[in-house]
Amino acid sequence: MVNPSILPLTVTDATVRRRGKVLVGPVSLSVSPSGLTIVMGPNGAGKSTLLRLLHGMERVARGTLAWQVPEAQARRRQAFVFQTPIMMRRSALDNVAYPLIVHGTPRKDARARAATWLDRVGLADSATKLATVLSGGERQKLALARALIRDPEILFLDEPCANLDGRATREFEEILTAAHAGGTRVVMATHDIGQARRLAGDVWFVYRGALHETAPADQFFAAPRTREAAAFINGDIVE
Amino acid sequence: MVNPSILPLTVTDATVRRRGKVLVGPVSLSVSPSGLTIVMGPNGAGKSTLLRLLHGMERVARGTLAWQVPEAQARRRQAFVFQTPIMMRRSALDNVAYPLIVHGTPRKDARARAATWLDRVGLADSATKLATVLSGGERQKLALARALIRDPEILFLDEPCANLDGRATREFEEILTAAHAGGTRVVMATHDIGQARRLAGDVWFVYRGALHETAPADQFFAAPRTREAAAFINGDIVE
Amino acid sequence: ADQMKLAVTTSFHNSGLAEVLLPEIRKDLGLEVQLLVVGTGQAIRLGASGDVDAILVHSRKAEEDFIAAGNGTHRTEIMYNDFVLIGPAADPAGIASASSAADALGRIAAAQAPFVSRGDDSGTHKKEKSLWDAAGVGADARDVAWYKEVGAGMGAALNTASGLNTYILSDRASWLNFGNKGDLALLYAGDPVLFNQYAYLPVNPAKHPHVKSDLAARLETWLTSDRAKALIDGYKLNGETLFTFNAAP
Amino acid sequence: MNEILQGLLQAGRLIVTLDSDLIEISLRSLRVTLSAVVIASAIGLPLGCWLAVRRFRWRRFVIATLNALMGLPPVVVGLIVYLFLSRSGPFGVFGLLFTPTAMIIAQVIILTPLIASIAHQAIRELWAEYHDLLISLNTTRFQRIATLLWDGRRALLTAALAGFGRGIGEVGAIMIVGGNIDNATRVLTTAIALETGKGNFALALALGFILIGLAVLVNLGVHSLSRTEVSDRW
Amino acid sequence: MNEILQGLLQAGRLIVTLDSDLIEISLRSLRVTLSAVVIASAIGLPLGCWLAVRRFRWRRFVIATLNALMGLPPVVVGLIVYLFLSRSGPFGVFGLLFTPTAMIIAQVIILTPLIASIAHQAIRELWAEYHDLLISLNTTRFQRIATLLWDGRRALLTAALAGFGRGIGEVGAIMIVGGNIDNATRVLTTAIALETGKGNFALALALGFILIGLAVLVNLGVHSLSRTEVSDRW
Ligand SMILES: Nc1ncnc2c1ncn2[C@@H]1O[C@H](COP(=O)(O)OP(=O)(O)OP(=O)(O)O)[C@@H](O)[C@H]1O
Ligand SMILES: Nc1ncnc2c1ncn2[C@@H]1O[C@H](COP(=O)(O)OP(=O)(O)OP(=O)(O)O)[C@@H](O)[C@H]1O
Ligand SMILES: [Mg+2]
Ligand SMILES: [Mg+2]
Repeated sequence: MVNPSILPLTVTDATVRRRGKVLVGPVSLSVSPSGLTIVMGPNGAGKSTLLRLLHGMERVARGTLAWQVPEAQARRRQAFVFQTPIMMRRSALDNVAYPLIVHGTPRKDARARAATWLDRVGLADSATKLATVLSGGERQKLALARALIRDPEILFLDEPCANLDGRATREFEEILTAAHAGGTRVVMATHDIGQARRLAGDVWFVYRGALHETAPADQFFAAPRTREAAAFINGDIVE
Repeated sequence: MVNPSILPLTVTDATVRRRGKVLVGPVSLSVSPSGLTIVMGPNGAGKSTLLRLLHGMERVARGTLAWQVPEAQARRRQAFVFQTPIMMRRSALDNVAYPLIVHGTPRKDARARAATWLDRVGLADSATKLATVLSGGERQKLALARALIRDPEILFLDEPCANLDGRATREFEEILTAAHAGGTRVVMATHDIGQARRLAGDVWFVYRGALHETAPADQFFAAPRTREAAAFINGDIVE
Repeated sequence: ADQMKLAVTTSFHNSGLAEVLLPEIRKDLGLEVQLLVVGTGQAIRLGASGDVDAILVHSRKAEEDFIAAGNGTHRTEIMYNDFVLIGPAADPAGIASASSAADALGRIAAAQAPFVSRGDDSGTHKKEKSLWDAAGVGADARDVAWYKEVGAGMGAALNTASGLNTYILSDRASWLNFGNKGDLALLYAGDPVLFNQYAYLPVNPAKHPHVKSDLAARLETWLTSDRAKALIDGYKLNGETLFTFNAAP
Repeated sequence: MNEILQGLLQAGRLIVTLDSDLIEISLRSLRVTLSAVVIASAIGLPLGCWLAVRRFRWRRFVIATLNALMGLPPVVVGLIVYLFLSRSGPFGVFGLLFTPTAMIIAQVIILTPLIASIAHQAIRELWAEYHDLLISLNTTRFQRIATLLWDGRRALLTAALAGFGRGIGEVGAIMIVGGNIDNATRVLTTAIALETGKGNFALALALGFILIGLAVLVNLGVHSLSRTEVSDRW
Repeated sequence: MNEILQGLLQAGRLIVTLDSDLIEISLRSLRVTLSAVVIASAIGLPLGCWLAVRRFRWRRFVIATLNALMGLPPVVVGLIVYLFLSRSGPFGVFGLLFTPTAMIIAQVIILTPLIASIAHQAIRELWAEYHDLLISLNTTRFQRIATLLWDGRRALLTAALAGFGRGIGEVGAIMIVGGNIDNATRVLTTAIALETGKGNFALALALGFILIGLAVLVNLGVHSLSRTEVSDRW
């Protein structure tokens, strides 16, 4: 890339608060320029909030986020797949083309590339459907295509396979691995421990709004350092 | 139960159409009074549509649904957990109490029972939160509590564990098994083959809008009759 | 206090005389007169429907029809004021030196100077039309661009005339009380044909038994009394007398 | 132009001196409009919800008519109400003509379609969101409407406020049925029309500014009252 | 009462005989109102979106004011426009007073807050839905507004139609700035006011019915034109 990398991202003591309650933080961490991080943790632990925080979508009550480039520039090279995919009231094709169009790609080119991406995620047949009528799995596929189409430098994914069938999950993992191999930094939340094992380079274990344990994947799954992480991996009660 | 059972439900040639395209059907099947059916199939195959059809939420273009009691009565004894949980703009507690309140339970009793249910699904701490701020997994837990609180005779679930963590999934399965043991008929769509193996009494395999294969669970997983089902179980390309 | 409703035309209300008379009536008779300020046609309709107890208007023909239709018991002339011709201070048509009202209008027509007409069939409008006819400018001759029928009350028509800087026929009271004079000035007045007779018509209790005919009668007695005469003749605006009391005692 | 300044000054003067006439007609304006808004909301809000919830053959036509009725010319409403309330009309015996009650009736007719139409549009999205759940829970149509009214109350407030805005500035209808009688049915707007007719623009503007100020105050008041439960939404 | 019937009959008669005066003033009504709606929508719709998208300190206050401005008494608007356009006013040189243009200007002032306010409320929900996505995609504020305008076009149509309704029935302002001049600035509503003042209630009602009919037609027309893309939503 000609542009200087936006990574590493350095987070210092960042805290997200709502109505006086701390949802996440204080969190301090560094997101290295390459790698595939899996974020795990119980429901309501704050995984989504943490990802949104990194993506700059949560107002930080305290602490700072520092990219290698100014915030405005950094924003342009990120993408996010939300836990509940947001469907614009347009055709599936237009949904995927939208990020390109708003960033200046001519409409025709954008549509052509969107069509390619729809094909890759297996939605070629649904291109002209209104996105709002898509099935749960189809929505997640669309959201993935929409996030990847701009070839982001860092990609956040929030449980992107929750509604995918077996084959689609496999294909998703292939696409993700390819993107990662192509230099995209990936940070992904998932509850699927099998998938985490398959993909993770390192793991962040979120617990009660804090980054409870971070470790390389093999180490985390083989020998978690904290009691809570161990319980979580076993599907046990994390108290 | 003093009331006559609403089951079995007999479906004859039911078809759901949208804009001239057949989404599901024609489907003919019978839902026996007891059992735990798992609905499987690729993304966009029509699982959600089929469940909604059975629940009476889709206009049938052709064909009939026949319960053992008049439609109006049958509607009262069903519950549905949607693939994307619908959160009313009220507290979590009020969301769960709502079905009781609209069916005549005094507000106080309803709230008390709702609190019990929130506790059972592990949301006791979130009772006073506005439901719309809940995390993905918390929403699914809420939806489950809301569906079970009226003790339905038949319960439809559309990928209810997609966003649940390992422990929550296990607890969910316990609750479901208990309900089933208590006489609730369960029809559930899931993509988690492990879960399907654990829970299924029988399996409906949906493929391209049709009921492609139905079989007792052990038989289905051990030796699927159709090529497509076999491929699906292996996470292969179902073409 | 007793209350009765009296429908009056905008030109009467704009004169400000009502604000002098009503408190006195209240004092003398213990009667609260509620004014409904409406167009002449509407005032007559209100009377015909029995929605008011009496009307005070200035349109003789319509008044006589009102009595003939049995809507009112009788018609009592109370007072008159006069109409005046208003126009741009520069007076492009030169009406200030006209010999009569008809002559003045004739000059306006000849100069094709813009003229605003009430155009609402009110007493003032009817008077204006009769003046035009007298000046030999018939209805067809008035269907031209410089003759603008605005279809509005006296005040609104004056506003329009002020905005367009045109000639207009107004009653003197409305003109004197009017706050938005702009470039306009009073250019011609005094021709006896410009006199404007106001009459009081109580609504017929035989047709509308609920009307307060006793109160209407008391008010009529008061309006024709010397007390009213003194107040009406004595009412001055900018030092000018507006109304002349002419009720038969 | 100058008049606009004078109007502002005069408005200030009227307010600081607590002009008693001004207070009287302002209070009457508020009373008439608020009563009308309450009644029109009681009809219009459920009606709007009902139109969102119910599907029937003529729905599109009813909605278009409702939208069109938002444009009911006030003068026509005034006339029709007048004809009904007139002594020679069917309800003449009640003697309501030229009373604040008559003005409220006319306003209700004007405001109800407006409130219903805005409510309908506000509730449509909420219904789209709740549709599946409420159908699945086998609620009655009445319960659906009640639920939407309750959960959509903040958006519906806007509908009621729009009605208030429309009502407080209305003059055509209440002039005809109220008669603009001093000390009885004169309100801010009819007073403004009266002063305009006299060419007293400064006073008319002063009253106009006071009216707008009143409307802003009511809006702010309602917003801040409903604020507590808002923080998560707006 | 009788007048209502007569009014209906007369309306029918005017329509079947294609009364030329009626056609003229109806067309003028439509022309003035549609022009005003188009201009007011061009300002109000983006403004409403902008208010939904943008968060700033005085937002609540601005919204309350906008709501209050929906209640701008037409007479006051008329007065102010009159003062600006009158020959002694700042824009007097253009000679716009008592022309349809002046009427359009006054209507735009009345309709813009209304349209903006309804648009704001319509777009709020859509923005809540799109918020995360559009923020995440790093769109500019302008793009967000454009996207909301486009994807919310159906709801915004309602806002424009509400504006049309309000405009076509409006009389106070256009009477003052238009002057209700025969053959030049007379429109349906001012004609109605005129006939009412004359006591010609039946004719006034006839014109009123025609006006409502016109408004219904425009609403139905717009709805059916926008129908094609609707089937999945309404
Ligand atoms: N506005 C808010 N007010 C109060 N609590 C909130 C608010 N928003 C979120 N929360 C709470 O913050 C917690 C963290 O939410 P988050 O969505 O980050 O969880 P998560 O780890 O992604 O869970 P899941 O696995 O279920 O998606 C949840 O308990 C949620 O209820
Ligand atoms: N209104 C509609 N118009 C056209 N196609 C539609 C419409 N509604 C749904 N569909 C299509 O019908 C198919 C079946 O949808 P359904 O939600 O039943 O799938 P599903 O089996 O539940 O998939 P998933 O596992 O992804 O949830 C999908 O391909 C969807 O795009
Ligand atoms: Mg989450
Ligand atoms: Mg589905």
